Amino acid sequence: MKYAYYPGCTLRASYPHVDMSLKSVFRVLGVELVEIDDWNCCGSTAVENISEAVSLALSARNICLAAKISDTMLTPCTECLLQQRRVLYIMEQYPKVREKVLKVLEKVGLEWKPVKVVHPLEIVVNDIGLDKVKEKVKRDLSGIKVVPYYGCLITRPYGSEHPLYPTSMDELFSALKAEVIDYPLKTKCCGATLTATGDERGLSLVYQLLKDAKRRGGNVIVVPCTVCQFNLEVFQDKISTMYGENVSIPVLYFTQLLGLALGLSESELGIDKLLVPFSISAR
Amino acid sequence: MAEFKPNIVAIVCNWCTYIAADTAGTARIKYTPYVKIVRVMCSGRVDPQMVLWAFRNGADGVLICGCHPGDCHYKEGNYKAYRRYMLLKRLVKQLGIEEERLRLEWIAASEAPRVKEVFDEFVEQIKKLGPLKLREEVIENP
Amino acid sequence: MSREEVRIGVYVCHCGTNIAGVVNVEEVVEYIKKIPGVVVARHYVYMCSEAGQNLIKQDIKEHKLNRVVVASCSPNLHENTFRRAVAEAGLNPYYFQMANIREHCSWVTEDPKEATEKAKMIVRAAVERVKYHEPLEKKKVEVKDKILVVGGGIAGISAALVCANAGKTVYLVEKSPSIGGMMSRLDKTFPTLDCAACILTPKMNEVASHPNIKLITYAEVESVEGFVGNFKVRIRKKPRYVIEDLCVGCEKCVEACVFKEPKFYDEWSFGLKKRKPVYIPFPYAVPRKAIIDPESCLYLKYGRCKQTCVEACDRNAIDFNQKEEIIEVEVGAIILATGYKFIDVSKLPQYGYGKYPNVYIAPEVEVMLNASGPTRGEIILRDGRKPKSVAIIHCVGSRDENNKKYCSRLCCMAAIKLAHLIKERTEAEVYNFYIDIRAAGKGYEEFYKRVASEGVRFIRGKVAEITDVALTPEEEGKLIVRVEDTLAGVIRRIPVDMVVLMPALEPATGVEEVSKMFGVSVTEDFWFLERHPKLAPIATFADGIFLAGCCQGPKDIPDTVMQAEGAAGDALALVSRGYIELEPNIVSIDPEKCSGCRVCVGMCPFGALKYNEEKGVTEVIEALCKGCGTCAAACPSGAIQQNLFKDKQVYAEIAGILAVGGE
Amino acid sequence: MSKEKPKVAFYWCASCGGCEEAVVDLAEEVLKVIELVDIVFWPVAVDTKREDIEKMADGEIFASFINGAIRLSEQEDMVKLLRRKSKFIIAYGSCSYMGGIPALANMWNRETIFNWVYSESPTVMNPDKTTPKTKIEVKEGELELPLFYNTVRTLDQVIEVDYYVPGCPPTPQVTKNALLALLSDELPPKGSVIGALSKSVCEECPLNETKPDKVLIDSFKRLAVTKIDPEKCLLLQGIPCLGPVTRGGCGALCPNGKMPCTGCFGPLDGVLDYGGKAISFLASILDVPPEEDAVLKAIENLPDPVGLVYKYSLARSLLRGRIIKKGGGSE
Repeated sequence: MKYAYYPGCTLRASYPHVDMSLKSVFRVLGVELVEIDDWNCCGSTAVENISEAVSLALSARNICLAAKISDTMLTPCTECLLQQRRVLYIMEQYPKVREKVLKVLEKVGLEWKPVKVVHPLEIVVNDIGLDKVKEKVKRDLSGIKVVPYYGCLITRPYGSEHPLYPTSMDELFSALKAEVIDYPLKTKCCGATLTATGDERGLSLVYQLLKDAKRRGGNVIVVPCTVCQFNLEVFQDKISTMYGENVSIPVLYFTQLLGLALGLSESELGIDKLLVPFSISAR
Repeated sequence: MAEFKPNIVAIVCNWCTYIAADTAGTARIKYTPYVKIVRVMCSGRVDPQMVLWAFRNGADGVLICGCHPGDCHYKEGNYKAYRRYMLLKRLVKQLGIEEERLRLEWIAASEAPRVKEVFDEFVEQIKKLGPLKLREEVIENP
Repeated sequence: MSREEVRIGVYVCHCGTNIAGVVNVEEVVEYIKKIPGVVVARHYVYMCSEAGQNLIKQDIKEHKLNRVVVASCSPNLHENTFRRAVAEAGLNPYYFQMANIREHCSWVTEDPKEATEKAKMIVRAAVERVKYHEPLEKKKVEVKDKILVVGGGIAGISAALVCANAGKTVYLVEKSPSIGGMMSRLDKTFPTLDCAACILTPKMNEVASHPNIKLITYAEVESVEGFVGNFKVRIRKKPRYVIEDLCVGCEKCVEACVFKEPKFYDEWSFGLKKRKPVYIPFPYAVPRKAIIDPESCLYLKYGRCKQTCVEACDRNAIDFNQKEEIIEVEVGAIILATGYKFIDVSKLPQYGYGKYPNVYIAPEVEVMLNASGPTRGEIILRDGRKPKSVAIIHCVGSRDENNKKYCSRLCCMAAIKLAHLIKERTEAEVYNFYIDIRAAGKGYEEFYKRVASEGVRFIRGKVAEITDVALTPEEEGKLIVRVEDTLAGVIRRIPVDMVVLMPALEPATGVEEVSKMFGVSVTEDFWFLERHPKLAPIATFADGIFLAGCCQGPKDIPDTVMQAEGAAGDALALVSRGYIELEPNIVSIDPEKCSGCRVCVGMCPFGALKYNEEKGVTEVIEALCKGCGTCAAACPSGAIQQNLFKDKQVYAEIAGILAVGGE
Repeated sequence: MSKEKPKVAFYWCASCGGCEEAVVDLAEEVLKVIELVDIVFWPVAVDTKREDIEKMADGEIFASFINGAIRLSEQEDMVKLLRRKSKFIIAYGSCSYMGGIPALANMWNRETIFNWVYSESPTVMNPDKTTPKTKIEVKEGELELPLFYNTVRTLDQVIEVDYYVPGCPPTPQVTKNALLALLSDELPPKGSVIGALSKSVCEECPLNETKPDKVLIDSFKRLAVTKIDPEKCLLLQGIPCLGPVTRGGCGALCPNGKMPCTGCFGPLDGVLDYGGKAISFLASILDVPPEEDAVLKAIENLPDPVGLVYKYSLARSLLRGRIIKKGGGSE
């Protein structure tokens, strides 16, 4: 299996350790990742407010470049993922916008060629399949109480699972013998960019998530989304003091925990880089 | 040149498509005026001669509509229709009539919206192909 | 064909503005006048009216018409009306052809010019066709004066009783071990709040004791053959392992069962209570006979058991060797009353059914409220508490783009009834969450008002989710209903002890097989399709098969009973007549042309074609011919012709409908 | 030759000559015929000229037996003349009746036929690309040559025809029946097929009795590679025998020779389009699942439906031939 790999700024800049875990896990699972040459911003940023065509064209360009490598593109950052899927949708549904974007692409000498954009979780669950994954397990995760948290970006609107009640991570980690907690808040808001301004409303959302995760006895939250990982991880101290209640709980990108099951070391998976430390030996 | 208005006949089963077309009417679903319905009791009554006759009489396209497989009011008339249709298509194609001008569709009594869907879509297809010109090309060109 | 000169009268109907509003009827008439053979062509505001019909009759006399074409609505509506009119004027009714310029033209065409052109062609086709029409006689067929009712809910029961009281033999087939259906689970019924059992049980017992009703429970229809008036039905009766004639329903066997405690899923109570392998479905079941479930009975499953039940039964009613039996009946009419079921709400995770023990579906609560239910009519949560606050959620899966788009119709009133009963028995705070309250029915609005005035709360808004995640101390340990109160324009979180979901209705399991078996069409939601939404809401397109109750669409009890008794009326009208006239569209074989090649014989699934050895030709058994015409299409020598669909007639129609412009 | 004897003419258009043979095949019966009639025109056997006909009064000829289809202007010309001079015109043989084998040329038009015959065909050497012309200069002056029409037509598509005698060629029996029918006191209704049966070939076919109740098969087979059971109906063995859809009267010659009927006698009275009907009944007897693959498998050995069902009747068919859009060439 060969995928065109699009890290995006997040995995390159703020979450290199997720990038590490991803590469190591897929190495073990025998998935080849070829990074897209000269990839650029996905456009899901301020640029949209300046020119929609450009913001779409940015992702369109990445997609065209990806097409040179494979017919499937791997995007771990859910922000980018959403933007790319949006572009694919718009290019198909809105001929007028399509024309604009094609013009932009023409300027950089690219021909529009859509590819399938997938999230690593979809590769693990759908393309590889749990049975294959199980074969590769070195140590099971029994004793770990996993709280799977999906957020909104991979579930809505282009998600492949139930928009309110996805279960792929539940199934994945049950397969790895972890104790998976039925987490009713699995698709609730993580505060997104509200937290960036330190706004109390944003933090209260994170607080609810962390609190309930602990209340249900979870000892690790796994996420498929770096935005969620950021929000859930970064503000734990602040929230604990704000609400006078210890809400600290490690937050792992799902490949990091999966990696452990596959026998990879914590450093290979960048787990040592987490703000809230997690160690499998301490199960 | 005047807009091409296809002349199309749909030979339909009394128990499914004819009812669906009635329901489409009751529901005021608007669709193409170019497909005109001829009713038979069962798509199994459709004799390839009828289709050839329609082409001879200026049809630019012919639709045959019956009940979905397994739903035939007479058990398996629609299967007979299907087998004849498959062989007839081969003959018609050989005679220089594009296969797309002859189509068989299953439309259940409950599928009123499909009547519009199928009829409109068929008309579009025939418009793409243009007039059949059987008379000009063969009969009046000895 | 050597025939007398054809003189055709053509009548274009305005149907008020339904046709004339779009189609230029004058223009059509002018066009038709020019067609050879047309003697008179008129347009009139309502052809189906008395006056319209008289118009035809006069012309037939004055202008010596021998053919008539009426261009109006679908033949499915008025073909017979006009055939009768033609016949009354002394012409053979089959010298008539109808052109459908309403359903197939004026109602479906945007542009009046196009509509008019299309109408011309449709009428022209009918004119060309009618020229080749021939006089025909309807065939009379004797009708069996027995009636089959499928489904023993309130619909089936009501229909069966009416038919039986009219003196006809009725076979009532019920899938489960007792009749009574959904209604047997209810405690009270809206809007009058009279006791469901009190009004249902008498009817159930009447069914059981009625001399004209053959009640066949725990059975399913296996196959249906024949046609209107003469259906041959095979019914498969599953073994009950209890001889019904011997069992008196004393329940000694139930007490004696080696399972001291009931521990198996009980169908009647939706699993709220448990039952033993040997059981009586519910206290007022009819027939009130024990039944043994082969899935849970040790002896039937493993062949090893002390069989204490057998000893306990002093009437030796238990018979483990009972086999399923096939019952064959012949009936003239069939009434389908197969009912409905509730959608599986666990597929809608946001409501938390199956996740939170205190989320219930309405039928469970109905059973709970039922005096013969597991809690003897008390509302007691799974954790044993009495709820202090209850949320009732409307439209769970109904009026929902992602589930059932339709309104399930009875939930609003049922919810209001439940609200009343729950409040009455628990004094809990009761909330209704609704999109709209649909209280269209006699005394319904009044009932709604009354319950509202009793202090039941009504909050307009579709519930987003049920969660147990508490944000405030008072939410702790409760179920929180998150909803947008669209009247107050605020998002609310309402903590309650108990949630009741009103699930959407859907057709009963196996409806697809049933529809195939009986040849009844279904809607896209699989409700059985009536012949006409307004004018024939009971009949189906399969002659002799009628619909009663929810199998045709969601209905409450009054509507169900109304339709059931209507269906009984239709069925009785059919069987009482003693005979029916079949459309004469059967085939005939011209022995002068038939060479006995026997290609046709294999075409007929009804065995209506037989090769006559000594004559060397194939012959038609008219009684068996259903008139599909498949053999006519296959006959290599054109020796087979189908009445009403002779080659000449169909060719003429095709040529007519294709003729471009005024050609 | 006594004048009372009715005058009879034979003429030959686009055909193989088999029909002429058929007349000769009457053998000594021919003499009987000659006793009954006076043959005034028969280019193939008697030396008479066009002028002789032209000299005759209109309607002087009792009956003209015309075989062959109409391919050339000269043929049209000649039959129109005969029409004028004759009381009855009899389309004799499948070609004049239905177009016959020559009408298969209607799968192409003049342009494509000439291209093939005068240049494309591998056996042709035609450097200066000569093709038939309607005028030619010779030293005696300009000669006019017949025009090669775009399509082949049946006789009744050119002139009014009174009766039809089917067959490729008509058997002696059929020819004799036809003659007797004509000379009998009450004539058959105008436009009818004479000399043959009103029932299909199966009527006369000895194998018809070998059929079971239902005639159903699972697929069609190619004659060339199929072992035939001579005692069993060919149709049942998957051989596309057209007996059921073809007019009888030939005595089931082909099936008797263990060969499938190919339909030279044409359709029965109740049938509008021979090929269409043939397609209908052939497909009808297939007892295979109504899935695309299954049906395609069952009919894979019928690659050339036109050649099968319109072998003799393409010109008389509803579509007459293949629609060749401008610039359309041969397949």
